[in-house]
Amino acid sequence: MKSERALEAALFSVGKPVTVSDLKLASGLDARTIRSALKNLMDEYNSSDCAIEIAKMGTRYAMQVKGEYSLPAAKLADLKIPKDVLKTASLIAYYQPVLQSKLSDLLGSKIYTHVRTLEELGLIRKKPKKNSIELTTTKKFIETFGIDARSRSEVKAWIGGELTRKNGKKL
Amino acid sequence: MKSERALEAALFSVGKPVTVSDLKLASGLDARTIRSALKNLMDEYNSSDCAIEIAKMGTRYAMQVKGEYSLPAAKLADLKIPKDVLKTASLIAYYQPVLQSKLSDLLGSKIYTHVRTLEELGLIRKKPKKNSIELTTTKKFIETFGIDARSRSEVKAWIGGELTRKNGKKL
Amino acid sequence: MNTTETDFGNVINHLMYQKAIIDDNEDLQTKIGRYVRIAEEMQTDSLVPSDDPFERCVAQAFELVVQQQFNPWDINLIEFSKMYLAKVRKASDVNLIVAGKIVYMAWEILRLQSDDAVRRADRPETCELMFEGLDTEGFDLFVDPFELGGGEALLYTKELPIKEKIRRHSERPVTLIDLLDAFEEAKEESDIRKELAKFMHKYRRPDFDDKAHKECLEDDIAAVWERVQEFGSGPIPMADLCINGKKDRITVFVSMLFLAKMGKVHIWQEKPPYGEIFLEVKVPWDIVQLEDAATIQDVEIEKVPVIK
Repeated sequence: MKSERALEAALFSVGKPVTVSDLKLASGLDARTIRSALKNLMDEYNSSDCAIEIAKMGTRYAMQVKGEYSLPAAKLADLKIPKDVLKTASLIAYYQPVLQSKLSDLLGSKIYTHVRTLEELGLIRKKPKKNSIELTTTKKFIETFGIDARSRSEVKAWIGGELTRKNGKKL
Repeated sequence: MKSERALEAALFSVGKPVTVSDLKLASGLDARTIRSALKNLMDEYNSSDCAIEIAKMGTRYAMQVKGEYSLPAAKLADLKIPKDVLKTASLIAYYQPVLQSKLSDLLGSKIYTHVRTLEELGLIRKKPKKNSIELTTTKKFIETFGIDARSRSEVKAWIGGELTRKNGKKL
Repeated sequence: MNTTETDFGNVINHLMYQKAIIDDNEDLQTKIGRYVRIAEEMQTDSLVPSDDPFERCVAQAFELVVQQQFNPWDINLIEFSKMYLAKVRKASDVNLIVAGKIVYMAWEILRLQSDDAVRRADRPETCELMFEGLDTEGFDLFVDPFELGGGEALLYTKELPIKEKIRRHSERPVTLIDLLDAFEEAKEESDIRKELAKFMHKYRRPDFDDKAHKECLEDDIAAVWERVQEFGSGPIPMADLCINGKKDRITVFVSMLFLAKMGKVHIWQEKPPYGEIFLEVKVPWDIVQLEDAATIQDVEIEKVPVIK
């Protein structure tokens, strides 16, 4: 098997930028062969008219879609946060501070798993309150969604505003 | 932008097997153009010596590593099915619909753990039958293993065909 | 004969026909005989009060499972839902209460099916227990011969025909648009839940505070108390208080619980969960008054000394 092909398969499957050491581990080839094969691969891909390129970023290499073809592709990929979890996140942002029990009335008991996921992702914060738990969004929530807000109340207002704008009516 | 390139970018980005309708949504191209471009792309990839292929499985298409290059790719990819579970999966595919108890007679009680793993991965379906459970493969089975089949019976026939091919005789 | 009777008649006729053509199988004969009896009993007492022949037939089939413990897997829920949806689409007017009850029963069957599946899935433990301490290698005495055919090669080959295909694992980051879309979906979902909750509240089953029910319950308690008094002092087995049938047993049992809550009797069971249930009058015999039975004391149930 040509070393270029082994590296091509490795770069394709890993799906993120990797170092020569990562590729060494995967292919069993030595660093010198890898560097030379990577150069050949980059020439081959980048000079052809295909939609994929091999890019070098610092010490890492990645197989990716060429800039001019990136638009149509993204729509089909799975969301990093599953849709159902996102629904729960959006309700927390809109109704915050909101009791977990109130959220469960709105969407059912599945929210408990979602809340755990969102907390693990650092997007929401839990605080014991009455006989339930109060949920609010975090700074990371603001960063993740690129929301123009500095506080929880601004997040809440901002979402309300966006929804009104999107639907052309008050919700 | 040539339609082949747009589809190439889409197939690369999405990772999972997709239908012509999915590609229509992502690319904005019409179904006829998509089908013809997919055919060209498959010819282009599959006849070249590169490590990647475009496979058709039933009504879905996916970009994936060619079988012969799976070794270097496997170390970096996130594979989920252990070898012995794969054996149980192939027996289910070949004998389906098959009773869990029959399978246990063939391979021993370890199959119960395998069956649970395969069910959790969505690769097989369980249905109570007599005093045991009947097992069949799912659509995800077809996609995960890149089998060009649209139904359980086609999967069964495909495995039979592969066995015949491998053993050079009719089984 | 009205529509309902005709429907049940059809079911019974079908069962009788089946019975007639399997005359050489005693087990099946008994089984079908039982089906016929149940169908006849159900003729007068169906859970779904519908005039529609289709709905009644579906309800009757479901009742066989839900109430009579028939095998839930004998019902093909997929076929049912297809037929039912087709009917609803055609219908100009749908009775939501009947539809709701039928869907509830279908759900109940689905639950029974899944319970059954879980129960059957327990088989490995049974197997392992059977062979505990034995070397089961090559131990195929109880194994049915299995026609291996061409697949036998799969047992010994190192190179399997299927391989997990390697594809890119791709996930895209969530955007604000995704979040807003998700909010709209979540809002719709919670609105539906709210509507459903309102509907369920409106058509919920009468609760135990219902006046008519309460009066009826008080009569039952009084009647059972009367029977208790006839026995005099000392422990009384619950079975001896029952006069006839299942319904009476339930009446006696429920009344006994109320009498215990009122502080009038002790109740206990000899060997839970299936042992005999006993009752003994707790208040001094001479001050036992019937009218007390209607006044439920405000005592927490946990504090009532019901177990002797």
